[in-house]
Amino acid sequence: MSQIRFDEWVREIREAVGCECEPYDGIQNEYTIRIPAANLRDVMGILKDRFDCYHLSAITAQQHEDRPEELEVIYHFWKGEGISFVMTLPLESLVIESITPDLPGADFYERELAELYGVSFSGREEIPPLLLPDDWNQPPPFLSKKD
Amino acid sequence: MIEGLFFLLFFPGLAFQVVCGLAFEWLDRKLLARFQRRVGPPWYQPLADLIKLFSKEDLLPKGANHLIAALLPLVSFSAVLTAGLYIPVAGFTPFSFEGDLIVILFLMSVPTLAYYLAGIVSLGVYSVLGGGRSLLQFFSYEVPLLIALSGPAILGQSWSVAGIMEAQTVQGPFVIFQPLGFILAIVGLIGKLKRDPLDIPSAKSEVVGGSLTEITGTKLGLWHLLMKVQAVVGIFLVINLYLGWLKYLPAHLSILVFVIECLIMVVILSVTSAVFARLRIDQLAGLGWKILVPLALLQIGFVILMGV
Amino acid sequence: MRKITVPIGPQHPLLKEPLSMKLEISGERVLGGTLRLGYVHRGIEKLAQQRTYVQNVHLIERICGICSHVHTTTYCSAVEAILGIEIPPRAQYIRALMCELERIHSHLLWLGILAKHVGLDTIFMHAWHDRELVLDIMESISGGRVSHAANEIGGVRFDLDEENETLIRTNISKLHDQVSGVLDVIENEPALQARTRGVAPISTDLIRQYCMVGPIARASGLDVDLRRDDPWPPYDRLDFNVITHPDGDAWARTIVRAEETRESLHLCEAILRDLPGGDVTVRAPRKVPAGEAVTRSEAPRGEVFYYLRSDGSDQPARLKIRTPTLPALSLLPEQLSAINVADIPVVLAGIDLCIACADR
Amino acid sequence: MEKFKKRFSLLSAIIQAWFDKPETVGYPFLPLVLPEGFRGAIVIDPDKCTGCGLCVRDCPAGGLRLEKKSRDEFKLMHHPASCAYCGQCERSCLRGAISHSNALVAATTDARELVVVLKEKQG
Repeated sequence: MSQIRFDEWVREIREAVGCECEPYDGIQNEYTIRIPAANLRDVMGILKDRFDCYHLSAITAQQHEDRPEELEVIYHFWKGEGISFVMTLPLESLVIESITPDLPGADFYERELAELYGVSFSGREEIPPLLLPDDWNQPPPFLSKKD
Repeated sequence: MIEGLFFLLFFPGLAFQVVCGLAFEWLDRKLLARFQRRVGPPWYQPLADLIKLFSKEDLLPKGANHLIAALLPLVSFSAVLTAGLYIPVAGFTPFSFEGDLIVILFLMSVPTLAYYLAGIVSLGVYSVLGGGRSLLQFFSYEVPLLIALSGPAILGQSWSVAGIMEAQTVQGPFVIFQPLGFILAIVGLIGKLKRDPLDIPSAKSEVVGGSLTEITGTKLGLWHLLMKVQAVVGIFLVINLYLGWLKYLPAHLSILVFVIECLIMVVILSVTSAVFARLRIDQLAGLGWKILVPLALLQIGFVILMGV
Repeated sequence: MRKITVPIGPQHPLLKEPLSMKLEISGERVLGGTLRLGYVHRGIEKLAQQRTYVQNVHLIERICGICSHVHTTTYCSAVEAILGIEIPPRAQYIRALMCELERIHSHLLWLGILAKHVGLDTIFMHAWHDRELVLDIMESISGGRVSHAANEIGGVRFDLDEENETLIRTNISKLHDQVSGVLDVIENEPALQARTRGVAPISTDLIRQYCMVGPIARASGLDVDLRRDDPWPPYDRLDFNVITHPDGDAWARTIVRAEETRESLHLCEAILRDLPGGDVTVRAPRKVPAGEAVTRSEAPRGEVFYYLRSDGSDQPARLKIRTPTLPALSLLPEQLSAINVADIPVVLAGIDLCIACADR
Repeated sequence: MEKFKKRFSLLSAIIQAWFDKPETVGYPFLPLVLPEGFRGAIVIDPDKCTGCGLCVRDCPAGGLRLEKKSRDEFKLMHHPASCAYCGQCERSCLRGAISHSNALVAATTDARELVVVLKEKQG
């Protein structure tokens, strides 16, 4: 029961946001689009307003072995089928605009990323500790930084 | 003198009541277990629990008043035991005087107030919450209970338990004339004993252990013991007030009937705790003041009309 | 009235797993609260990167003590998707059968916990007694009560023989009677209704905003079920009803889960009826070619999400797990405001918490 | 009438339970019946085991250890305390040498029991 007309979505996102966004055959069982991190909030707005698609399944962050200097962040949405938005962040500036104003449900996923990978989210209030101990003062545990 | 001491320490005093309390707990747990398809504890389990608690370390939070915390269970235990002395067991009445029903009812309320204080002095968050709840609950069940229990007194034209029993040998058991009062007395008793479904002050999933959360060791053992004894005293009281027609019978038969009546009461208490969910405190207050009190007044009105 | 802060957890009789809430309470009223997780964070996502695909099946199984099978199913289908192999139809049906048995067991467990939280221990014992029948089935066909180890990459480990099928059939028909009994009690028990009706309702809008899944979403009128909407075989061939309820309160959640239990019993019978013959495994290579895959399944509590990236070795390069309790927890502070202290257990039970899942 | 009956369904359920046999299993005082396929203690068929180490490679919990000097001299050990009883070794063994019996693994007071030598072969 697919509700995603992928080509049309990609076209509309391109037109409305005016950004680079390239669909690619990356993740199996899932439509995949690569977008610039700066445009996430706009894309999210379009998804919500135009396509009525705002079930966020998860946010994945990972470092590829061949590209250790950047963090890949994937937003997995779902509407009958999965659609993923992939973006890369350089390790020096791990900042994404928060989507919690549009989608409060992203709160825990963002907090998890913030604690385990050290990503900071602009446009939302200070993040209180969720998973790590209150007195945690070491670098984010899941992020491997090679100096 | 020797006889008085025997009454105090053995029958119907301390030893007898403690044994009855432990037996009551065992029966209650066994019944509940069988209702829930379990086997249930062996007969010595309540005693073993008690011994275990008595041998445990006695701790209190920093800043809590040790003296008061230790006095509270002792005072309530003696209040309950004293109340038990005035209640006839199978028609045997060592001490009795006109007005002892009022003394018994007063003494039976002491543990509830002590329970509230125990919560306050032991300083825990849950203790304070549980203590507050016990007081709220007290006001909800105590009034209908007192009104209901005055029914037999009015009908028997006596404020002594023995006197009421005397009246029943002439008029027949009062449960026939006051079934409503009997039910209200049982509801009040459940509230007094903080038993499921009226275990609001000690609801485990809400306030952990209620007032007794921070109480440990011997003190906790005493608290548990006194609640069992309170249950037994309460059961004896209700039986004497509503089913006290034993003087008709020869002595050994009256003991048998009394024991059977007690067992029936235990079954009633167990079944109610098995089939009802715990009420919310606002639901209990509504039940107490909107349903139980009017019903109790109705019963009293009926009793007064009968007396005339 | 004076405000006090009451800690619920990390250790509290209410919680079977550690979770910490600090609630502001005034009298008998809860004003609001904050939430902390992470007490059972075992770093399973990280651990999985240091183990082979085969070993990971057993690691993943231990994420959750209740819905362990659906986790391994989702993980195995992700690996199989990258490998490009399709498991035999018989294996698909057996996987679905285990999923449905697990749903029955999870929902019965939940009904018991709700009853225990409102002080109705009898229903707790009776519901768990019935649940034991499901566990018996699972133990006798897979060898484990909770950790079934039923899945492997490329199929399932065991086949059902005649004897197993008869056992399942008889136990399921027994369950039909007993579950109806328990559900009858629950549906007609005024004390339980008095405690759950109107408690902490969630609107459909809020459900959508917080990306809620599973029975909680369905109890608020959101018609979503991955078994129907995004099915893996054999669910696309099976016919079942998705239960929804418009009210969104604790009572609606009870009814939805109760009805789902019945629906799952029918599904089990249908699966046994349609069970195709043939093999239950195909050979899967130990090394997985480079690739990424996402799989989703409908666990008893809602959507389980797995993202897997392989770099061509025999160990996963990244495994991301999102369990259904996490979104449910994100709505918890919202639900824990403006209720009575006595409603806290009901609210928590309504969520069907699985902290070990949420923390991973 | 039907409604009345349903109203008291819990009462009738507990009365029914009273007459049923209790479900509690009296273990350890009474025997515990485990199904045929229960994954219990690990046993080995020493004739079949060749010490190839496939079970050790796939063990997810590190419950098996192999000290191998040569083809003919090795020692396969099982650590019940680390074992997850998942059955992977049984599955990985190509010769069907290692398997689960349906005996329950009980607690122990003897630390030496925490290492079981499954097979020891000396040259």
